[in-house]
Amino acid sequence: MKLRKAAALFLAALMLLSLAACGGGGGKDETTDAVAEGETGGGEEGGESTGGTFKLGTFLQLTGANSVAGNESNNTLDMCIDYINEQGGFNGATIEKIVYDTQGSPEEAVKVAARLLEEDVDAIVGSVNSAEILAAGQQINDAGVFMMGLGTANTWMAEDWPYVFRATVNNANLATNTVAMLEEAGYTTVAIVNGQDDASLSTADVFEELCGEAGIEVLTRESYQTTDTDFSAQVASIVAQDPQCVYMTCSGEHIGPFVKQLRQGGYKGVLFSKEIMAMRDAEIAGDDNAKYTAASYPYVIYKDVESCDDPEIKEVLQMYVDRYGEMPTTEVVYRVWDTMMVMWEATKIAGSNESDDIVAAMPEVKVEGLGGPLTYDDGTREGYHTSNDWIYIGDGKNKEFSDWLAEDYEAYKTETGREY
Amino acid sequence: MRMLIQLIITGLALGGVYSLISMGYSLIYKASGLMTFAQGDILTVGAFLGLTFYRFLKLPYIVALLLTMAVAFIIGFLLEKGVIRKLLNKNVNAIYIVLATIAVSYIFQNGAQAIWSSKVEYFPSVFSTDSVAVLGVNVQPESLLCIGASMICMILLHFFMTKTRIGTSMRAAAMDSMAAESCGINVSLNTGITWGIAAGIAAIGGIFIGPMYGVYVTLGSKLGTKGFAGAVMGGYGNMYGAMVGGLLLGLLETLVAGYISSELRNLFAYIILIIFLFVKPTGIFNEQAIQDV
Amino acid sequence: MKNKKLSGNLLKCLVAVVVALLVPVLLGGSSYMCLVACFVTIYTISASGLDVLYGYSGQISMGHAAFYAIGGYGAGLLSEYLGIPLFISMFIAAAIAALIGALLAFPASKLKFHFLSLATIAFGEIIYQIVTNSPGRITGNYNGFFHSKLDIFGLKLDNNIKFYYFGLVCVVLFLIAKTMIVRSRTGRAFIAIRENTQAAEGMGVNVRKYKIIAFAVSAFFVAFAGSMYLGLVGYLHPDMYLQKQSVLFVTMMLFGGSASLAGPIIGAISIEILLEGLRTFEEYQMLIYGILLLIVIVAMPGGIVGAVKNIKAGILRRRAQKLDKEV
Amino acid sequence: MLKTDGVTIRFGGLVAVNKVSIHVRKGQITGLIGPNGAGKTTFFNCISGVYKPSEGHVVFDGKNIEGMRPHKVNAAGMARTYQVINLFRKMTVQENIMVGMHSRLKSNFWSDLLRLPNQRKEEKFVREETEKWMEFVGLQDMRDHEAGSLSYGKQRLLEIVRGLASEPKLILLDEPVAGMNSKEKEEFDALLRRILNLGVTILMIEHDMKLVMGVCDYVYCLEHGSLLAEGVPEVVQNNPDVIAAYLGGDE
Repeated sequence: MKLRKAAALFLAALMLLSLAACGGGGGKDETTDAVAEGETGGGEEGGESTGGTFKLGTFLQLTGANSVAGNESNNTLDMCIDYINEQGGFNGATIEKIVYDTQGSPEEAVKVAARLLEEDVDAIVGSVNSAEILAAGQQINDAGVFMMGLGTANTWMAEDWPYVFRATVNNANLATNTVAMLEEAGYTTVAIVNGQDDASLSTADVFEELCGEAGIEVLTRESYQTTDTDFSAQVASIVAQDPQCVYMTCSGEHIGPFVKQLRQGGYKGVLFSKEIMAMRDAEIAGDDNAKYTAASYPYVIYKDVESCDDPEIKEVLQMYVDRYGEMPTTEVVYRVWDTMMVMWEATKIAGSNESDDIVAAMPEVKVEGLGGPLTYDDGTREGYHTSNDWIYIGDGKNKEFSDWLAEDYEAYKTETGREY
Repeated sequence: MRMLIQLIITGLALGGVYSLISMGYSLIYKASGLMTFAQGDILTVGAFLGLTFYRFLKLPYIVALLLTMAVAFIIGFLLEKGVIRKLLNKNVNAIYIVLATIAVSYIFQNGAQAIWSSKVEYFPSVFSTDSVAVLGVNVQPESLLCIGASMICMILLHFFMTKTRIGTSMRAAAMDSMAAESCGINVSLNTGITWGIAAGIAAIGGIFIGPMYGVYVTLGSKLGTKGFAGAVMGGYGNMYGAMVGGLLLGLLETLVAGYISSELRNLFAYIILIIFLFVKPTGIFNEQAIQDV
Repeated sequence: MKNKKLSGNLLKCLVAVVVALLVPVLLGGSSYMCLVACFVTIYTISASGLDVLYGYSGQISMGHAAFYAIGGYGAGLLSEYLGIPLFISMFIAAAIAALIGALLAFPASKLKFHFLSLATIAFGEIIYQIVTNSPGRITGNYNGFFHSKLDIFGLKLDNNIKFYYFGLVCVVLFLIAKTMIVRSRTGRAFIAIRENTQAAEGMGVNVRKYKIIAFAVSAFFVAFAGSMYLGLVGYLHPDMYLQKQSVLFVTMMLFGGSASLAGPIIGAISIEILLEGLRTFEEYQMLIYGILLLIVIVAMPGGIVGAVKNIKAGILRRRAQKLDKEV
Repeated sequence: MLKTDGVTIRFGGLVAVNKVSIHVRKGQITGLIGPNGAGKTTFFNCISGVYKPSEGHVVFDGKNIEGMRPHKVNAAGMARTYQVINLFRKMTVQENIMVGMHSRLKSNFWSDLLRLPNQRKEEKFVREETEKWMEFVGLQDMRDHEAGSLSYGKQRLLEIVRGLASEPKLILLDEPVAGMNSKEKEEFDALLRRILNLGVTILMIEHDMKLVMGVCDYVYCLEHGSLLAEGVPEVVQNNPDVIAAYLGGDE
């Protein structure tokens, strides 16, 4: 307990603090680690070429829970940056990515955002984890830096942050569209299953509310913990009540196991999901278990590039497979692509890379996204306002829900022996 | 009634996984008086190893199982030799050993992500059918495998600890390592073997639950902490205790989730742990704590 | 001889405080580095509180993130629902946490090392569960909990530099309190319990009472640090209170060197800088952190202060040997 | 001063101490002898509250104290040392003695925290007292050495003076001279006398017959947990049972 030594060490440590932090914090000009194959900085065209670099900061959960979404977003960001840089980047400035890992902790997100702002990033692409956006959004908005979030929860868009936009779907809209699907199919009873994470929770709340208004009876609402791996309790109570359909707002590593256990528990009815059935989840659940999972979502995930029938998405998937040698397993790839296209369009319209100009240009942005038109003229700072209804019919194929209702619904009922 | 059977069977399956981890904790505590936080993440590594051998290298299931156990044993052994033994030789305070195992669990978890991937990998089931009917309720075959495996491990471990020469010398080493050393027991080799076996068991857990939940980086860390609850309930250090404690925890947890509310399942598990610690730290099998650290 | 050493120490402390005051200037006023400095003040208080529990009274806790949560959410809820200004509800929440710490310590004080750490882990998980599905969703569960920035009777701490000075004042106050507690009859009782519980009881120390006091003090420190986080960031979320957070506090205390005033300070500073520095490794940050942590534990179990003591002892011993040879 | 009647303690089936009744008179040195494993230290532990006797009473200074927690027994005025030295090894000599004074001090947590006047006054008193006690056993120049680094004999002395620091009425010494060199042993009976002059009664377990017979006023002999013989030293020394017990005579 020697105070004398303590003070001396404290002194030395503080010196260490300032030196290291200064060194570490100074403008980092480290080039993006994923160097495109050879062709960078192609012909300059479009917009007066301001030259220099456009620093794009991003904070993602690269480790910890559900880190697959973070890593696939990171990969896609590199892909988009090289794609845009080949065509002159943002108004001639080559884009350069700075990424930090938040490990899924909102406390880390606060530090990472501060560090990005310190390194004078020109724009920020926010985390897939909505809680991290909620934690970091305030200081980014106050710093007047243009930001596009990748999370789909409706919580953080409700905040009064004029600099923060989104080119992904809003879960609240999904819930409305899904209720419409239930009405279209004539269902009158439903069971809800939701996780505890904010995206899953908030979507389930909106859905339950809308069911009340639409006169659809919610037989039971089950929930599970993000750390759970066993859903037998939830399955048992759903099978016991036998609702006409089930609405689940699971995400990440929970979809596969839940669907598998629900089907094995004996529930054969149609499953409505917040997220589209990813191929990986279908594999874990078992393909015939994953069948008849419907979702209202702008885009769907494909088993492989060949089975993709949407030309635009096919092009993006092909680019991803060429670059990383494997199919993406989650739909964050589309979210990131749409986000970058919107940002690119905004810089073109604004003719400058300054956040304020980009924000001013956003209302005029009209981009044909991978899942439909992206428009920002209604002041909600949301891109997607429409969605498509799909149902997964097995071995990697999705079908338009209304077509499926018209054509295969009867066959489904006889096959499963269900009256709904 | 069907719901009760369903819950009981899946509860026991979950309990089987918990008891595999609890057995690892009890074995390490029984044979070396130490506590490790790396079991959960060793389970994850075991699952990834099983995946690599079985799915990527297309080896037959049994070979994959044995190989995984062997590699996990080596990992556990080296962990003890390289880290724990060094710290013990410096007769450092017990907390540093605990902290070292936590650092190791970070390395395993993030190492697994670096080596394999952060994706949720699909672990093909070894059984042809997707579900098997038991007492009129269909259940995943893997869950029965889990219960069976933990049963077998318990029996093998019990005989190993009580009947074999190595086992008894291990228990002696835990009671009083100086005394054991003086009777010619190579204490450090024994503890190495113990940690190896514990790692092997956890890896088995990983392989069996892989097909049920998919293999991903944080698979084991969730189960690791629960494993403690099972070990303490049964009697920390007792092989039977770990088994019974694990199964009981899995069962009670699932019943609570089924009949009361699924949000309370984890809260309930940890309340049980804290109650047992305060009221009956020696657990169901009345296992006396070994070292007064 | 005694007071010369004491004044020497005070002088060194004053120098340290003065330098600490200059930190924002030294950092060129950059808000990121000041934010890191603010976090250092928060972690210093947590690590120092934990040091009172482990370094002095020898009780281990791997679940103190629970008190970090009670401090944060407690202060937030008191100010949100009861309208108490945040600055005051910070102390109330810390007092509540101290009370809860004492209640937990009452049955826990008879547990031996491993079982005590398991009890604290269980307590940590229980608080996490309560926070994630709180009655009536008052804590906002997984949507998180928003609160306005801390302002002390009108003085709004809206930027990191202002908050840093507030944090520094708290650090100085808490470290003075820690020194007062530790260098007194209570502190001697703590150390006696750590050194030899049976002998301590034989010397008239009511072991259970002092173990409870140590727990309550550490809970107060860590909870206050939790409420400071709310004042700094204004947003809480359950995923900040996982066991990983408790391990961070323990690591900072041990890394710096337990049972010393400087240990937790150095631990907090060096670990926080290390983590920030490792960020450039993106997804390998935590892997490298795990490896570095392991190396340090195996190589330098006594923490930095412990290592410095060994080096100093080494120098003294060599000098003594030299003297013997010359005589 | 201290009376025990019929004190018995069983661990499982084993009877470690069997109906032992002794009487320690104020101002005297009472010796407790017996071969190893006779239950002497266990008996000490029953008196000082470490164990709660299965049967029988311990009456100290007129009060019934069996089963009282050790820290309350100490506060009631009974200090003790241990067969295996139980010092606070990483604390300095002075700090060890300070802890010895614990039960006599009044300052609580709040007065410590706020450094209230009575606390500061008491800390000054503590410093003076420890100086006095260090001089009592000649350890004052080792003030800042860690207790663990002292020689074996000095550690014994420190443990005794740590006990005395709580101003006890009675001090239990458990084999105090074990491990001392011959010079320290010779000075020990002078030390015992000086302790008596302080008004502290002594109950001592000891094997060194020369010391016991030389200094004790009354002696009890234990064997296999029960009282074998008692009386003035000369009587006990020549008692055939005692000699047999020590020389391991046939049962």
